[in-house]
Amino acid sequence: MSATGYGWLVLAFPLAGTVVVSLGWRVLPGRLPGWIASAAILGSFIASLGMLDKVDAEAHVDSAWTYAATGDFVADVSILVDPLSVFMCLVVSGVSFLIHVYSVAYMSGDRGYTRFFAYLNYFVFSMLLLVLAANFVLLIVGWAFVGAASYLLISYWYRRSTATHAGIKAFVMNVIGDVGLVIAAFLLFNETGALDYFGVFAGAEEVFSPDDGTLVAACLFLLVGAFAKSAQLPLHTWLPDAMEGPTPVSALIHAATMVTAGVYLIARMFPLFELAPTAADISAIIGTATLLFAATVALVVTDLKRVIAYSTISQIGYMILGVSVAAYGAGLFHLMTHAFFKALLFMGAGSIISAMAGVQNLDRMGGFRKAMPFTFITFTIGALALAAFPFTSGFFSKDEILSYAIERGGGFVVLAVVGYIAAFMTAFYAFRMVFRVFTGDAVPEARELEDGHLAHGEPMNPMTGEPEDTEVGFPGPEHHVAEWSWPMKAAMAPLALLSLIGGIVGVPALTDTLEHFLEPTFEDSRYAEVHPSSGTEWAELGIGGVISIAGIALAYVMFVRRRGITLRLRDRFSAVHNFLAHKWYFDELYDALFVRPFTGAGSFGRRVIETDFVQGFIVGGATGIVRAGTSFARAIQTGYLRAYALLLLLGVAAMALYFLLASS
Amino acid sequence: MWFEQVIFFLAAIGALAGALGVVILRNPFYSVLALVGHLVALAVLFLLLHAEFLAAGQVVVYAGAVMVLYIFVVAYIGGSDEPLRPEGGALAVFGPLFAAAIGIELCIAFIASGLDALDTTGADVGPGFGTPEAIGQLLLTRFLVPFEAASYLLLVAAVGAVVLARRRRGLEGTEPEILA
Amino acid sequence: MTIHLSIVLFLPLAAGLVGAFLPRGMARWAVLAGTVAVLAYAVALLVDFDSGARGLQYVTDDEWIAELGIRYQLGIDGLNLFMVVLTAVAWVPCTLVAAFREHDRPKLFFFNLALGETAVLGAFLAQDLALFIVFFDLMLVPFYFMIGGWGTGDRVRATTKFVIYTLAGSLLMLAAAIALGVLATPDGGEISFSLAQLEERSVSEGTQHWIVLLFALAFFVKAPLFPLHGWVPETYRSSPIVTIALLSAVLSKVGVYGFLRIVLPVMPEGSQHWQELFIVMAVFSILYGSVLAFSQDNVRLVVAYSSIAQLGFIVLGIFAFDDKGAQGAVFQMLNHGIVVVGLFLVIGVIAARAGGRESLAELGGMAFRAPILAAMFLILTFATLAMPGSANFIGEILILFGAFEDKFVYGAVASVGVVLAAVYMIRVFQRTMHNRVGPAVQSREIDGLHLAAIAPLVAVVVALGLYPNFVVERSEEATTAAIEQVQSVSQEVAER
Amino acid sequence: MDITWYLVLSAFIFVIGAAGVMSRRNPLVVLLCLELMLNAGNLALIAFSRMHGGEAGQVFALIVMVIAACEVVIGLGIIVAMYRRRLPIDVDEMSELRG
Repeated sequence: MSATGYGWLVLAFPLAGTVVVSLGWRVLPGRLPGWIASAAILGSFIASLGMLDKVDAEAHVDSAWTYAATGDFVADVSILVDPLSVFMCLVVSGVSFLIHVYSVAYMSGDRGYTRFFAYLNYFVFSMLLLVLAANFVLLIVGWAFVGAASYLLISYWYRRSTATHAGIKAFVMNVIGDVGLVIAAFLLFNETGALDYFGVFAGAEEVFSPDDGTLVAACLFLLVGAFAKSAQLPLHTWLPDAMEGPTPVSALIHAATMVTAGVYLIARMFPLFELAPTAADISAIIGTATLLFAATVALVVTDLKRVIAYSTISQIGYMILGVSVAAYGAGLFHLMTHAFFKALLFMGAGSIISAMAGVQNLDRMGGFRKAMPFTFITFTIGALALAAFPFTSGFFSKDEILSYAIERGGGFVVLAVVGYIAAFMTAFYAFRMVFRVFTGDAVPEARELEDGHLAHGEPMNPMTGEPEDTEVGFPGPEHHVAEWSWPMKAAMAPLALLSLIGGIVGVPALTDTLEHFLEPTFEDSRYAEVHPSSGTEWAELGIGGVISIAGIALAYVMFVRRRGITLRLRDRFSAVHNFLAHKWYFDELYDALFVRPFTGAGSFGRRVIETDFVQGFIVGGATGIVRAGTSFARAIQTGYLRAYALLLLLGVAAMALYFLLASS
Repeated sequence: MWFEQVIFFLAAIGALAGALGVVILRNPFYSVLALVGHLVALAVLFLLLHAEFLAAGQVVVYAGAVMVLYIFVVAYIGGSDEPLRPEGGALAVFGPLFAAAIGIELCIAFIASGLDALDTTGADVGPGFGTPEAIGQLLLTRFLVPFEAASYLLLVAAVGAVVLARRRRGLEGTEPEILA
Repeated sequence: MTIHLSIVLFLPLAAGLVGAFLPRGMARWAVLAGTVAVLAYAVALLVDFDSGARGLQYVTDDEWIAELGIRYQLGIDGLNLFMVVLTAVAWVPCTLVAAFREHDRPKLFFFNLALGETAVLGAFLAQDLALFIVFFDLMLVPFYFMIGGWGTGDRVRATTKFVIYTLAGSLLMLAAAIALGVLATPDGGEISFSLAQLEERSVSEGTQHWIVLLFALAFFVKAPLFPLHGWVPETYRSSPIVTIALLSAVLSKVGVYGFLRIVLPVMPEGSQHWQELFIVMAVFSILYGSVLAFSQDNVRLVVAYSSIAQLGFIVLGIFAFDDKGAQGAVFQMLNHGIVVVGLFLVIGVIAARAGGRESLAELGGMAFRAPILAAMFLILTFATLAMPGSANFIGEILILFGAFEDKFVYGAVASVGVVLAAVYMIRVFQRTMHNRVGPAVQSREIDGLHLAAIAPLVAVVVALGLYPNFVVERSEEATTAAIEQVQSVSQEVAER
Repeated sequence: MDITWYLVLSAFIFVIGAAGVMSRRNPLVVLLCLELMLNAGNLALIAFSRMHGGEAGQVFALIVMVIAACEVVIGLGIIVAMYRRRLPIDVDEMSELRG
């Protein structure tokens, strides 16, 4: 079978999974839907391996049918198989498969089990469609499908008002991104006359001079799409709220699908961004700003899942920085390692939250080390990778991005320095989680777990504290911890292993496997030769390692050795703390800038324009004229016969006069 | 020709006097009688215009039958010569005023008209002009449809009068039917 | 010269008449059979349609009122093929749903329903301006009776407004059409209202200006577009759900279709003259409709105002004077029609589960025991907000591409409407299906009848989303032809 | 006699009738005045018929007479009906048509 044949299979499996699971919602018993869905993704992964086997330096495009064609607007349902898309498919389907397996156990007991897996499969299908699409239209389709699937999953527990609210937020942000992509696609289409990638790239080379205004605009609109999906400033606010979804969903959104789409997009569009360096620079700057911003917020957030969420925003910032400074291999390398350790962290967090009977607040946790040894080990491995502890996977990937940035020189060095500062914070907050959850005095829930049974809390919404609508049965009454359920373990163990040794494919000067694999895709890059020497790379890796260890050490001091110091710091710098805890007031800002004007315009429209203008001025004006006319007519209709006769006579007299005058 | 002129003026004076009488006399009964006079004078004028059939019809049907109908009604409702309220108001002024205006306009039109034939005594006509024979010929050939329409109109009017004047049960006692 | 179109056209009316002579309970089945037959015929036409051919197919051309040059002229091309299909598709589920509900005076109701279909089909099929106007005004009659006779609430006020608005528009259009026919007649020529004839004849530019304006008034009222939508809230609130579904899905399209069929080809200079104004109106309608849709509490009104926004997109596409824009507009007319029928039927189902309540504040939480209903509603919601992957997206992207081409700023502003659509449609979906259960809501699964009515529509939506080119390739030829003249005029103006 | 004389006479009668219609309030008299106006018309018709030498005008006059008769019948019927319902016999009292 050809590479594209495998590509179609990659798409077919999860789609079939979605259809089978959703149509069989009444007949599929027990955990079967979960296993079917997992099998579908496994099939996808195997097909991706098939692509890996077949793929060569050539880019294979295969089109199934014409999607829409009118005039020069031609869009096929076509897929593109090249090393980049194969790499993305492998990461997406691989990590997603493990998340599916995890969910099989984690979500059991939830009454929406089948629905959950239908959505989950649809989500993976959408993401695979996104990475396999060979033209802008299909890309936008996949792009929007991902958004829709994320909406469905975020508001999966739809009786929670916070969940539906978060869902709508995510969806709208994503639609903003879609619109950005549509406009970008038009600008490119208008100049190059093509909608497929290679047509656009080839046309762009001819049509645009470097830094052409239109091209920069198009790239900026592409960035709107990328940033909305990847939760970069200023379109990041949906991602923390997306934690309303079940924990596996968070894992899926953050690790394998969705947020990495923006990184993929920039990497895929690299010929355009290299032609429009201004746009690439803006992207790098925003990526850097985001990674710093998110890291600072992650320092103070007390919700376990939201800490990880902000760490995602921050890590995606690194990736964006990477692909924007033309370190494509490095950026995608970090995408992969991040997928491993972020999925792992969320799975661990899910297990912990289960043990806490749904509570997500870090302040309430502590001392779980004994009760949950497996979770402790895997979570710590994930945190080490996140903190870029030497020789874990994150260590190689993150520092490679920064060394590329330094290699580009100039202002990029500043960006790299900011990256190192944020890396220190990353190490700190990663281990803030670890120390606060696993060390210290065991909380009642932890002790209960040590005694062999799970704590049972009152079902309530962790964000608002309002009692849960238990009638519907989701979130399910049961909780599942990794220690007691083998599918969860089976999912976490490989990820832990990969988080530890995943860096092996990108060890500078030794392996560089990934970079060589991706080379065919990026061989035309004008920065292909920009390459830090392995010596400097190792030196910078050393710096990164030191920073990471310093961060962990600081966390150790503050949360293990001298507990309580954090409280004092918080009181001392309460203004700073407030600013960070309110996430730099972005939500409030958007509320004031967009939401309120919008609702205000709505009520203004309803109260003033509809009533006064449309009903008052237009309808009222028209009826007013008619009414004035009729009241005049009424005044003439006296009802007196003789008056009518007089009027008749008057008319006759007037007409006679007219004819007399006209004839004379 | 003086004979014709004398008759014309006598008849014209009679017609105008009758008309004025209809409008001015307070008692409806006298008004009806004045109209009869007016109609007869008109019939004379018709004769002068060689409309013998119409003149006869005017006298027999109009001045005779129709006016009798009026007399009956006036007698039935007791022609009160005293108005319920004083006549007048703005209409009493404006009505005749506009009427006069139309009259003046019409006269100007007739006198200043470019129609030369107006100043003649009319076309030469044969002896058969305006006889019942000639009219009957026209009515049954060229104007058959208007003729039939007119007859239907009469029928409808008769039925309408019956409906209008019909005694409604329970409304009044045993008043005799006037029109049937 | 074929009789097929006449059969399609008068089949519903015949069914309605047959129903009128059947016993009380049977009228509905006669009309239902009629609509199904029309659908079958329309599908046959669709299959038989030659997408490559230029010009009209299945032409019927007979003298009607010779003295006035009015001909009975019917024909189908890529422009109205899918409008006819839409009409046929929309009427079947609506009749089906109506047939299982008890009505007062059922014979009259179903006769009106059937008459409505004939009138709409006639308006779409007519190739003679006078014939078009006859059917355009005939549409008003059955809908007037259906809203006035079977509506709820303040239906008298609603019908009065509806009738006055549309009648005023129609009369202006009638005057404009007569003026057009008379003024276009060359010295010594025969007066003619045949569109093909009118296209060849020409009217002076100044005359075209006001004739186009009068036509536009009638069409914009029907669409409706801001600020001519004053009749919308009351009419939508108090009409029977079936009626309003048809009104919103099909009747609104007749107006915008009129632009492509009549105004643009016959009066290109006049259309060019008002292009800017109409685009501004369209863009404003998009934003205004979206904002108001967001702030409405009544489910029907949300869809009503969303229709204003959607029709704004369609008008934008038409007046972009671009192949892609017009193509998108034609496609979007079909998509919006199908989706809206589904949405209104779903609203009917929802209201039935909430004891007739349609206020968002009182609804909620229905998805739990009604997964099929929720899933279908979700698909329709996504299609309405033109999510990529739905056919509506292809329609909208073509419209936007067309608008961007010449009027980038307007297009960019209009694309804000895409975002707003996401806000208000998702809001409706959440407020009905998600969140806590409303006070009087009974969550139960959709019944077989409504499933049978809505599921095929959803299937059509999905199918169109998978293969939108099916429509695009068939309508391309005629759409391009429809805007050919106006494009060349617009080019001349640009060069000047 | 010149036709003009007849026409002027017909105009006078018409004017008198019209003035009567407007100034009198007794419906009976109003009807009589209407007769006057119709007869004025008849006179003009016949005069013109004489002028042209064709009898069509006379036929028209005949039909006008028929119409006058109809009008009389209906008018008097209405008056009788009013009287029997004890309504005042006054045209100014009948103003139900006021808008």
